[in-house]
Amino acid sequence: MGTYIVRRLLGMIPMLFAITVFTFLMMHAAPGNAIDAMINPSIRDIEQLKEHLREINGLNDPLWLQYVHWLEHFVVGNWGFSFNFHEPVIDLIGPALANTLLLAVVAEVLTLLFGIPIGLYQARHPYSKFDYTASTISFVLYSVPYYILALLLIYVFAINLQIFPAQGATGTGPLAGTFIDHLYHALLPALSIAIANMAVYTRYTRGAMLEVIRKDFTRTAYAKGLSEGRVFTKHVFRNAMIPLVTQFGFDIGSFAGGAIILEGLFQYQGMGYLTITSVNNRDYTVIMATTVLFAVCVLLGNLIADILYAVVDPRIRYN
Amino acid sequence: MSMAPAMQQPSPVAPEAEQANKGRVSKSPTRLALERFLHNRAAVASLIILLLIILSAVFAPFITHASPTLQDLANTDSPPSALHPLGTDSNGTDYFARDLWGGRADLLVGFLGTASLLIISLVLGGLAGYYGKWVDAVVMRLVDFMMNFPTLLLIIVLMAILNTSSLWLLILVIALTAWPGMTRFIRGLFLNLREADYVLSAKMVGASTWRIIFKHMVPNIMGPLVVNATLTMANLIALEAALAVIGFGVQPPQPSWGNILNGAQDIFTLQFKPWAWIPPAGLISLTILCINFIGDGLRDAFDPSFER
Amino acid sequence: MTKFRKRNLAAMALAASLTALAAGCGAAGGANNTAAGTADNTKPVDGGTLTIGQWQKFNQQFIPFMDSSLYTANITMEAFDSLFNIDKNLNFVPWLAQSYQWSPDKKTVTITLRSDANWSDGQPITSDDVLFTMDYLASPTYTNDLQGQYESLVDPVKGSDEILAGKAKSFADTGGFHKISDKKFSITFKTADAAALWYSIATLQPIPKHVLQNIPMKDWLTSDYDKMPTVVSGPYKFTKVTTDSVEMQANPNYWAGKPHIQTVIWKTVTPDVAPGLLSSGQLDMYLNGLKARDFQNLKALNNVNAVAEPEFGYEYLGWKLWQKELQDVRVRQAIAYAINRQQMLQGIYKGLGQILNSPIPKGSWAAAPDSELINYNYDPNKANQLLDEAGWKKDANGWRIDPVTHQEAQFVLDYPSNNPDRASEAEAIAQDLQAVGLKVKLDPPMDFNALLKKVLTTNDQQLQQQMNQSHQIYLWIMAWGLSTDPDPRGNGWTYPNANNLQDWNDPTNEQLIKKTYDVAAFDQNVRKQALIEWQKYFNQQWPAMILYSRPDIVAVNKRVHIPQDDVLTSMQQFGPYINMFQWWVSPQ
Amino acid sequence: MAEPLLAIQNLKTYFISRDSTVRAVDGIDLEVYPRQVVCIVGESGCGKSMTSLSIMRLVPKPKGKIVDGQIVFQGRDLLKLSEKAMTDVRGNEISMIFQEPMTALNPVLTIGDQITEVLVRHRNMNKRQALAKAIEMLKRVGVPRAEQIVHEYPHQLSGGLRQRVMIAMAMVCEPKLLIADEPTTALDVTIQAQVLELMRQLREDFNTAIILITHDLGVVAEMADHVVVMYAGQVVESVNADELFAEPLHPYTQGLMASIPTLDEEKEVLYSIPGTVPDAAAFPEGCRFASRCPLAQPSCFEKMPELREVKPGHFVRCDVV
Repeated sequence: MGTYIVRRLLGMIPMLFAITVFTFLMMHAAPGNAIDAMINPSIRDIEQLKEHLREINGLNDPLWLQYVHWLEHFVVGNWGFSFNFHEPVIDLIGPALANTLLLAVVAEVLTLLFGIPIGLYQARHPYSKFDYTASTISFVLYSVPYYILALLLIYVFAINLQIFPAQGATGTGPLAGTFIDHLYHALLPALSIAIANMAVYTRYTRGAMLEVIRKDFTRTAYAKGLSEGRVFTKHVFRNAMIPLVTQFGFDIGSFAGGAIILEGLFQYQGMGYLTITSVNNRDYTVIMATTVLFAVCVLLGNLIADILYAVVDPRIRYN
Repeated sequence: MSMAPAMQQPSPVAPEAEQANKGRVSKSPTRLALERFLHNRAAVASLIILLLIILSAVFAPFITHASPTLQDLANTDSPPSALHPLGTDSNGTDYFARDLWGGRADLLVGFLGTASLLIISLVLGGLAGYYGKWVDAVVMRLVDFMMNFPTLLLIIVLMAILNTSSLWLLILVIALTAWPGMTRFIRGLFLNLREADYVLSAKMVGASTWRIIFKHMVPNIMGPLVVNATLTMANLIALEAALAVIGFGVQPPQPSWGNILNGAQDIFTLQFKPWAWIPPAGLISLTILCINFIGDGLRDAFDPSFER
Repeated sequence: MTKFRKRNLAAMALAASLTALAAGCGAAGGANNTAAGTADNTKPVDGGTLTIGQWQKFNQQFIPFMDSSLYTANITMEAFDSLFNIDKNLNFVPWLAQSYQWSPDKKTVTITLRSDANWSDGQPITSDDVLFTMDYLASPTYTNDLQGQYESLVDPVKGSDEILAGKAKSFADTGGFHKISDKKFSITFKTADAAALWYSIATLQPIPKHVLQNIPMKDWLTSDYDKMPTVVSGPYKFTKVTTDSVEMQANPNYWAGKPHIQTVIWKTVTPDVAPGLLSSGQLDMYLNGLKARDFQNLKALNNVNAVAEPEFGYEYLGWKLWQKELQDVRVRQAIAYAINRQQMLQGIYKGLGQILNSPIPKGSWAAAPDSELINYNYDPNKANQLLDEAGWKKDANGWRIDPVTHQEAQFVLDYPSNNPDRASEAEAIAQDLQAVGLKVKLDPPMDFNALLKKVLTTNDQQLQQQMNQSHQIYLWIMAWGLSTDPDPRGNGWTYPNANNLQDWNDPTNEQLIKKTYDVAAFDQNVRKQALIEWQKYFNQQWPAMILYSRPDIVAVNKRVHIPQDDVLTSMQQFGPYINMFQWWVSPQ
Repeated sequence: MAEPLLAIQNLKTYFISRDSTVRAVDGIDLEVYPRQVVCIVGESGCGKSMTSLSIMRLVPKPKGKIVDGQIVFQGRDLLKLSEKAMTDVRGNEISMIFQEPMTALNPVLTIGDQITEVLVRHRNMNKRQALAKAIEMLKRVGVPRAEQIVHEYPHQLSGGLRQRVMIAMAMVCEPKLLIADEPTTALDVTIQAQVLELMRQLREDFNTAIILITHDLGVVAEMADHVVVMYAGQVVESVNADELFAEPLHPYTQGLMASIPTLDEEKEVLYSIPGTVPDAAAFPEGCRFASRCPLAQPSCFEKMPELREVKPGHFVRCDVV
């Protein structure tokens, strides 16, 4: 297992390399040079200042060298300086990443907490009234884009009932900035993602369970005299989890995409929001960093999916 | 293993085709699928609703005389009235007209985006699946690479860099970033077909690669391809709207459902002007729901053994 | 937009704005109400919390002038007092400086600091702190390493060039600064200039030398003090900083008395949701960004006072005066008559805001009275007439022929992205100009930096070439936020000037401007008259299409009590003109 | 003879859906005595597997349903037991092994896990005791390296070993009755023989009665005490093994016998019964074999023959013989 993980981790390196090169080139091709954007044109000796800044930022070096320098700095955590926020990029990323992670975890917990049990219940009582209702609802929820769900949730919970905040990652008052406060603010956006994701999970769970229920070993388990509950939890679910963990790993990666829209919509100060703000301000150092981090998320998601896959399926583990 | 029969039967294609033409007695698989599809009530209803939505977008100028872009500062933010059934936005532009015309942008992104994506995927996936070996390896590395890139982020950054409001460019960018999933899917289908007897026999008679791919292989993956393309279309429409909601999709004044929503996200609009945001939100959701139902219906029709 | 304000700030003294307006109009609710909030005669109550929402995130750079964001400045303003403050009549009044005195040659000003002004740690605020701050702003490190934007605050002081060039270290060595005692010093300017003090040293916020001298200046960016200044001169000190909020507590040692409100919280909140938070009481106040179309809804909230005042600044339609077509004043005036500004204000800003016919907003003491100016009311007939006179004939399609190119005139209009109001304005201008036969093409909106770069394009030669090749007449929409002092140089109306985007090069104009700051102008009445003369010339020449002051909407919870003299609108101006230490909140 | 261990009377198991009713098992009678090996023989789809699943009450839900009959096991009607009581019977008093050892074992659980859970369930053993017992049982069924294998997963074992594991799992509670549904079909011939030998051995050791379901008459000949031949959901012939081979009476049985390939007779073409099994959703009125029967009379198509005792202990469902 250990060597398996190490091997997979090493396998990520070329991909990371390709992604950073691509991102670097993309940012380089972008119009509007960061230095022009940041300088007050009324400064005296402006050309000299520009030259100085080009020099200290290494913009006079050949492209490949600039990349190498960037990579060196990136690896040691020197992610550059945000021209828009006037702060080191890494200081911006830290809290944003924490917020996004919280959002992701809350969303995933909600998803799994409701999505899987509903799917399980459907699989235990297939073709029942509940099953049909749940299937239809989850099909609809799966089709309605999550940002529209988010608008509806804002409309209901933030505007009309006023029990959740409509935006932001933290609030005001004595609890401001505490974990509870963060959680409270993460709930509504998390719920928007979770509802759509739940639909995916119920469909997946139900499908996977029904498929496993038809398997011979399930019959064997019954034949051994195990109770239905035990058969479901120990035999069926363990096997149905195999496709589910793949989806779970996929979630980690795809969360990055969802986060951009939702954080934009909720003005939730996470990685997505930071990215949008930076794109709007052509703050390339920040975009570089967030892009690479999002890509790392996808890679890690795949890795986690593979590891979990190996954990739940011994056939993979021993091959 | 299938060499010998191929030799004995030099032209296995022609009789097949002939049979298909003559054989009206036994129904063709496509026709069977169509019949099964027509029996799926949800799918047919969805198809009708979707057609209505498409028609209302295409014939928007005949449904309303109001312009979807004309600014009228004398009439901004007005509530619904006889003249403006859904009121006007903060430019004084008629919401109803924007909702109708807005469908054009979204549906275009859906259709053209899917079409261009299909072309890219058919070429790349087809080559990879057909040739295998190093071609496959190269294409799959490319797919892996693109898959590891958060598509949405890539589109946002590209759109920002290009600083454009061109719908065509948006479609192109979407197609150029969203192809890996479809390519992988098509490659899988081709990989399975590669060893099929009729493909091998076509190779034996010296058919060109493109002929084999488009004449022999593509028709045989039509079913899954159509299903997948349908679902892709739904995804692309959702994607455009998502981009527009945060200001990166179709740019105003050109209307799209997403950018109408973008202009209606503040609390007062949500609270006091449901006519501003419920129609575009509803149209996006309904369109996607319908397409998904149709996709579902198509899947059941093409693959009756598939059980939901 | 903010970028421009910054630049503007850099060029000019920073100051206040609309005291006069707020006092004068009392628009919000009569004599008993101030601009917003509640004014009454009940006794102030100490304690409580005030939560203020701001649109954009502040940057965690709290040493004054380290950061150019207005949203940061709004916060640091409560922690660092400046030498001068603004009274309700828009005059500069001594603040940390107790008094000032000009030398006979008007080049040197002697300033005495308040004897009771101390840092929050008990150390006195001294002449050394002022010098330390001036040297910091003048140093090459400030410009190069800290990427500071405010070096022009010390620019008019004698020796600033030598320091920037590295030839001198301190104004004390260049003759720019002379320490008389711990609480008294004199500053010598390069020239006698009636505006120099106001656009430079007056708004200087001294920083504590005894704290910062131990940290190499280039490391200030990452220093703890910068992230959360603990030793302050103003009414509030920083107590907690998170990514999107700042908590401040009253400074008990504040020289003007302990502030009534104990805690002030600054919170980043987007305008989309601010109304909800205001109505639920989670926000007491919101600055900037509230939409005009929400004004009535805001007013309808029963716990909130909302006021809309014209901002101290203006939106304008710019053009390049080197373009032959625009060198004809009749064409410029025709454009002025052709554009329906009244309807733009009505449609986009719900009738709030104020039309301007000169670049000095009406709230300023220096504003020329309407009677002295041409009022460019919407009048398409007059516009047509002027264009006809200028030789712009209409062709068969109704489009006017550009007399320079002899083709259909083709205007191209640029405007900044990310603001739907700009797009509406661009569209409205295009429609209005087309109505008088001038064809307008709208470029896709571009982000502000790209637009600025395009307008600035290297000495305009490149742009000139582009325009000549494509036979286009170039227009753009931008906005200026103004400083209190009406010096025309600050907005780039002189030549050459980096901010003179329209390249207005007119000797008469230069002469008129010179009169507004020469030695005679040290007399305020003389200066006012000179400014009015300049405005009349501007108004007639119309080197740029001044549109209007947009409305600034501020919403304040009714439990907040704000003295009548205080100003709430136009918070985008930098400077301690809001005396928050005098506010108080009703206990809940 | 003594009391039958298991007595099935008139068992009917149908698959009911909206459009059709499939009569998979349609009135079966069957008796199994202690230590007896009863073989159920028939073509695939004749209802033999469904009979065995009915005994275990494991007919696939929700469509499959036991609509009529009695399954009396040691004096109790299994069909009347609560689900809970039934689980005490399964794997304990009656256990079952399946055709496909490849798929009948859970791929994500270790062998030990899968065996011990039976003991934990029925014998109240703790994990450690159960594991020891499992290892002992594995050794008993001839699994080498039993101590290691309990920690391994099914995919690491060969087919033959897996079937031994299945048998160990089924026998670990020493059931009274073992139902083996084509236990050797998926195995190659040498392994088949070993497995059959093992089952015989186990019957000796544990006094277990066996219901052996097979379509392979060779296996029947090897193992059976009593044979039940099924066709289209019904018993068509029931007799002890020796007599069956000596004198098969039902035309269908005869057909089956004729289609066994034998080495000593050099037949040119292998015999096969003409025609196909009728659709279980629409059985004909009369004898279900009539359409394929060489001896069929017109009356055969009209009236369903009863299962009648032609000779003592020899039951046949045919009016012609």
